[in-house]
Amino acid sequence: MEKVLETARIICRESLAPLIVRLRLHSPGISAAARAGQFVMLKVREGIDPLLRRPFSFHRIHPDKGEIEVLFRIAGRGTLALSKLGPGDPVSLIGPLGNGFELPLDRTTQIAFIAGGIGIAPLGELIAQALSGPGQTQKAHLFYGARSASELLPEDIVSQFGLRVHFATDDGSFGYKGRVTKLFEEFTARADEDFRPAEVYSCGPLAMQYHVAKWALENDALSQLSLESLMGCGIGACLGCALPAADCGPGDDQRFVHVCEDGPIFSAGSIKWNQILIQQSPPPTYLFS
Amino acid sequence: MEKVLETARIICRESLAPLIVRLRLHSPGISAAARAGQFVMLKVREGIDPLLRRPFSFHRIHPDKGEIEVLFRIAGRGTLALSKLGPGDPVSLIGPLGNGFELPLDRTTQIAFIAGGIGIAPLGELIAQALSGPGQTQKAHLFYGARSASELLPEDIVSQFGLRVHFATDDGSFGYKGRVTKLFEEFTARADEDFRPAEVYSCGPLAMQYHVAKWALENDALSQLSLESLMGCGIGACLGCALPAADCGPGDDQRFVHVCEDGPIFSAGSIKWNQILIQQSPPPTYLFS
Amino acid sequence: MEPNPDPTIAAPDLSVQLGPLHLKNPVMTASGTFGYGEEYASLTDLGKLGALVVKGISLLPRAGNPPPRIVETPAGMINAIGLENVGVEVFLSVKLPYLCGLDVPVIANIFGNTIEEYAGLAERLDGAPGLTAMEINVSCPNVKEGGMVFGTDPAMTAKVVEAVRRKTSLPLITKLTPNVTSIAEIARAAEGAGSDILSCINTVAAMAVDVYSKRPRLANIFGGLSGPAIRPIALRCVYEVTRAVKCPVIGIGGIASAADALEFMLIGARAVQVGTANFVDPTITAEIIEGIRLFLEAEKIAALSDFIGTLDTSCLFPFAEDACGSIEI
Amino acid sequence: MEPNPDPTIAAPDLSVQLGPLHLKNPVMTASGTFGYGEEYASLTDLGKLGALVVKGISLLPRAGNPPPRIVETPAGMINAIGLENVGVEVFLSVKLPYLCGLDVPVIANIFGNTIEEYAGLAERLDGAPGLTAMEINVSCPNVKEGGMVFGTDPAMTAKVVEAVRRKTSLPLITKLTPNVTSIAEIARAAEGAGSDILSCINTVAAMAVDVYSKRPRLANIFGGLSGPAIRPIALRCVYEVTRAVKCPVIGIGGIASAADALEFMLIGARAVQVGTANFVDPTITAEIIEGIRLFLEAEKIAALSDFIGTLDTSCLFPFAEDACGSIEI
Ligand SMILES: Cc1cc2nc3c(=O)[nH]c(=O)nc-3n(C[C@H](O)[C@H](O)[C@H](O)COP(=O)(O)OP(=O)(O)OC[C@H]3O[C@@H](n4cnc5c(N)ncnc54)[C@H](O)[C@@H]3O)c2cc1C
Ligand SMILES: Cc1cc2nc3c(=O)[nH]c(=O)nc-3n(C[C@H](O)[C@H](O)[C@H](O)COP(=O)(O)OP(=O)(O)OC[C@H]3O[C@@H](n4cnc5c(N)ncnc54)[C@H](O)[C@@H]3O)c2cc1C
Ligand SMILES: Cc1cc2nc3c(=O)[nH]c(=O)nc-3n(C[C@H](O)[C@H](O)[C@H](O)COP(=O)(O)O)c2cc1C
Ligand SMILES: Cc1cc2nc3c(=O)[nH]c(=O)nc-3n(C[C@H](O)[C@H](O)[C@H](O)COP(=O)(O)O)c2cc1C
Ligand code: FES
Ligand code: FES
Repeated sequence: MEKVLETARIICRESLAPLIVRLRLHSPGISAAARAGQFVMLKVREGIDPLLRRPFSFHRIHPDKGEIEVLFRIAGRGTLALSKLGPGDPVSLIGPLGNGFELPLDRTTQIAFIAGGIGIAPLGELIAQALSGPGQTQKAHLFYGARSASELLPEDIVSQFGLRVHFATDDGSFGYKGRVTKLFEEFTARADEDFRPAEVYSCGPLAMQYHVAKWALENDALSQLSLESLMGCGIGACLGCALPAADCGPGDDQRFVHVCEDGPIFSAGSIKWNQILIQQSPPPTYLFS
Repeated sequence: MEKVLETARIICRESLAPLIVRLRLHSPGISAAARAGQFVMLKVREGIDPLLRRPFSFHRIHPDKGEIEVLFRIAGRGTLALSKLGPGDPVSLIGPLGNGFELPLDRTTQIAFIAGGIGIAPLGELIAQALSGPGQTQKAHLFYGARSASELLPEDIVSQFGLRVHFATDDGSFGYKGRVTKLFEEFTARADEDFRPAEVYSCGPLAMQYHVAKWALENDALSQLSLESLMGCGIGACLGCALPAADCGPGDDQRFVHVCEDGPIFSAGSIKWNQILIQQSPPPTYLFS
Repeated sequence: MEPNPDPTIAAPDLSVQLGPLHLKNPVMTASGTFGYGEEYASLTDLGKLGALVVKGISLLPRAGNPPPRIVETPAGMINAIGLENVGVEVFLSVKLPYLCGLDVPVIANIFGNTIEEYAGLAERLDGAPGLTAMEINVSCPNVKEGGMVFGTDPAMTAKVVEAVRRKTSLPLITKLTPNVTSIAEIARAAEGAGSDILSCINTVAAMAVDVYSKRPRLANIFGGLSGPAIRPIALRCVYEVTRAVKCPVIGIGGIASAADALEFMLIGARAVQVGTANFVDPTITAEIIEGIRLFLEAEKIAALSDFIGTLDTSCLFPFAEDACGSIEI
Repeated sequence: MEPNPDPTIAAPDLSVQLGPLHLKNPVMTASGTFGYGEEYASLTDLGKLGALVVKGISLLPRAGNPPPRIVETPAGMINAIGLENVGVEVFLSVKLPYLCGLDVPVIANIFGNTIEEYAGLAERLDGAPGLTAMEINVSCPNVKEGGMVFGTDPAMTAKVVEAVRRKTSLPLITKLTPNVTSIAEIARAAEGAGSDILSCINTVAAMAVDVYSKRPRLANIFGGLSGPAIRPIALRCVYEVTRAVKCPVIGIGGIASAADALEFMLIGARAVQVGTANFVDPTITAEIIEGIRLFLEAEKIAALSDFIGTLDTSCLFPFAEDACGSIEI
């Protein structure tokens, strides 16, 4: 599949939560080829501030209209600048990049979607595809957590996803109080709910993904985790986006996978979790509130 | 006089020629203290691109309304970014800076204004002041040249200045063909025009100012030249904006004046013209056309 | 003094001790970027500064380089001012008395073209009322020894520091240049020669040209790069220096925000100097001081000194069952 | 061939000769920033490049450093990839054959931790079909001699170059590090040891930390700064090197536009390499080639070689009646 360099135009910009913005972009070349779980490298503005492109997942793909949607959290100078753009403004994109999610062939499988914070972004398109078409998955639940209620998408928007949603916040300001993976673990262990997902799809901070991976490996579930890394190029040239692979390279050496090329979607078993170094610490919330 | 750091708001933006923009700014603190010939250091946008502030002369000062006007030529990345701002946008200013022009006490003196290219900017306020009030100067002419017609302000705008204007262009596309200082020299030498200015006010590239200075010194005229230099700070701290002074320092050493503090207005005799190094070459016109 | 009943609401202590030098907060202005203070007096409150380092001073006045002297570059600027300054006598008779009237420690930045000039300056400045410390700029050519820059050679650096040390008992800071293969080696030489404190970095050797006129953008051809562009280089230098010496270190280079200043202190700098950023925002030093205060409050750190040098490199943050324990969201 | 009747309308000649190396235009990709070419093949026409320098190659495959490996900085980025690469055998069997199919000269960038490794690599690569030249990356630690970086010492640099020179008759480029007191000295050593061409600069030693987690932003702590931020440093290095040696020099560092590339050539670089800018705009090399063509046309310069090294520093542009004549508006 060919990568495209395209100048997209912003069609619409909505602020969905204090720090969360949704952009609808006209990008015919990219939307025609895009798949759920893939991403674009986006230049938030011309010039050197910031210098590098930023990776964003497809939140929704509308190939019929030549449009894509991006959902992002204001996390630093790049996303702050991006949040100030509006309809008509051009942004340069490279995409579609990465491998993307694979939906289960057997559409009756029980599946769980787990999102931490802005990890909800790529799950938008994935859930839409999973729930559409013939033989629609009957048993799909979304587990969606964040640090606090203000960092969640509004409930009415999430309810439009069309599946059962379980909310969690670290501070208990909305839904379950605690980690979303804890909520997930407790829920799947409940006798009164017949939910034993054979496949989990998740996106969120690496610390969350670690818990998802652990659950998947312990429960023999298939897993597709959308992982993050700092990216220089997004297309496999800089080798900046490495994560430690579970298997070794030649000799007994550590081997690395590259999130932009080999991912961003990985199975739980393909990563050497106890060798992962924190890619970055999330900036403290007080910086942006 | 105190310098003020102020966030001004753009009230109005007009494109007067292909590369010339006029901004009207609400900046009450600065407009209250500003004088013709002084300037502001303006940050075209937040962040590091470009890093430094840019100097701009007061084109008009409206202390009654708390407003100033800036007239600028798109010459590089800073002025290009500035040209994209519009009403409501904030810009940070430091000002008023520099010494400013002094109008002749005897308001019947014959005076010449000479502008090269965007050097017309500070002359706007100066001419308005010179022509207003009692005992208004009867014999004031403006000599206004540029590389080509497209780099001149439109004639109807210049005619509003209210004095006799002589145009020159290097390529002859409008008015006299040749340097504006040549036109000026020829005009003042004409027997049929009784114009022997006792004072010249000028602003333009250093190469033009050299010819003005030479004429003033040879003809024993008073002169007030608004000179340019690359500026780091605009307030006398970085010592970046040096020009060679005519007189020497202690010993027999070269001494330097500083455009931001000792100027930008200098008399012809205060600069050691044959020691001036070109501050920068004007970017070729094909870059911006 | 009553101990504060609730330590979490006490204002954090921003004072720092650099060997013999005590400062009420760690934020100074860098030499050559703040004139002699006066220039900025109407724009910012000089009394709030941790210290004010003045423009470099020589024995005799210096005219400096011909213009053009500065040029902007991506996220930085190059200067070739050529150390223009009023000379030590005018400094003592005019500039210093003005600064004495303000409540701010004044640090003189000194340079010479020979060891004797450095020593002469130190002697003349020693004991000047209102002078708190001296900073030696060793990024100057040694005219007696072929024009090689003092600060690029450990032995020459040591000689300058020794000569100055002999002439003054004021706290002595040596300002290091980054334009060397090993800044640690120069740092050790300066410390060994009696410098109480080291500051780094001075500007990075650079140049710029104009393809249209085919000329250098600086009459001097070469100049020194400063501003945010060099911050990652400065951080690396400060890291190397803090690991090479025992004396306190002042971080300089591209600092333009409280977070930037804190990065230098995290890796071990006891204080910082702010240079180019003053040109962009004359109130930046006050903002940085306030920002450090807010950071310490938000992170519940009682004193800045508890934060300095706390960089954690030992534990390379593995997840889960490892030494560092698991990391929770 | 008929001489063109009107030379002003002939397309300018962009070809350059670098010692034994002839290139159709002066724009190459810098090692480590363009993968093995394939990655960019769908985004830009590789056949337009003057040459393609591939990711640094070692004798054995290397996994590279643990992540985080990169961090953005003002107008730049720091990388600590740790020279991850597929090793020379996979390069020869998989990567090079792909590139041979395209119409672009391929330059291998080689590195080792011992002189023997460098020599072994050169031997293995010598005569490989489709390989046009070799570039030696001397910015690697010499494991046998205490980990000091080869390229920071003239003698060690010379040894590496000699060892490689003995094993190959391909055009040899030595890529210099800027992290030294005198890059001119290293340049002379490399030329003396038989390098046909020099390229500079490699990245500038740098670091970044995070004040919130109190951790380095790179697992390796240190990394190399690249991008527009370092361009003024790179220009200064290239200037020094072109004045120190007779052999041709390739300019590298922060080039992101045709004007940037022309600046390096104005001061004497015979060609350039584009690194970090590829990440921002994959089509940038094609744009730079086109921009150079437009510049030469607009300035009425018939051949790029007429422009190279034409920096005018002799005449310090005084006005008026002086040697340089008066300057008209
Ligand atoms: C494949 C992929 C898909 C992504 N999809 C989305 C998405 O759909 N919506 C969304 O909001 N975010 C997404 N991200 C994260 C997003 O790229 C970062 O939030 C963004 O780059 C931050 O840029 P900034 O300039 O605002 O922050 P900076 O000022 O650069 O940094 C702020 C914080 O964000 C971290 N950060 C910076 N760059 C990255 C990066 N490339 N990856 C992860 N963290 C980073 C920094 O370390 C720091 O903690 C995705 C990341 C990847 C790798
Ligand atoms: C006291 C003073 C008053 C000025 N008033 C005006 C005015 O009213 N209107 C106006 O259009 N321009 C004025 N200028 C010139 C204006 O400051 C520059 O055109 C502007 O800074 C260019 O910025 P840039 O980012 O667009 O160009 P850059 O990309 O920085 O450079 C483009 C070109 O402009 C030159 N340049 C850059 N900075 C300066 C500078 N500080 N002074 C002179 N040339 C510079 C460069 O060398 C280059 O040739 C004034 C300059 C001074 C010193
Ligand atoms: C215009 C200018 C003048 C300077 N003059 C001096 C000086 O006289 N003495 C000195 O030691 N350093 C001088 N410096 C270096 C600064 O003090 C500082 O070390 C350097 O600029 C890096 O800090 P910054 O990036 O915050 O500007 C000067 C820097 C600039 C930009
Ligand atoms: C991600 C990355 C990887 C690099 N890998 C190599 C390498 O393998 N070998 C080498 O000689 N230089 C390597 N470099 C250095 C570049 O080739 C170049 O010298 C440097 O980045 C400066 O150029 P730039 O500012 O245009 O990027 C690398 C640079 C980057 C950014
Ligand atoms: S981001 Fe460059 S290789 Fe993945
Ligand atoms: S611009 Fe800084 S002293 Fe004049």
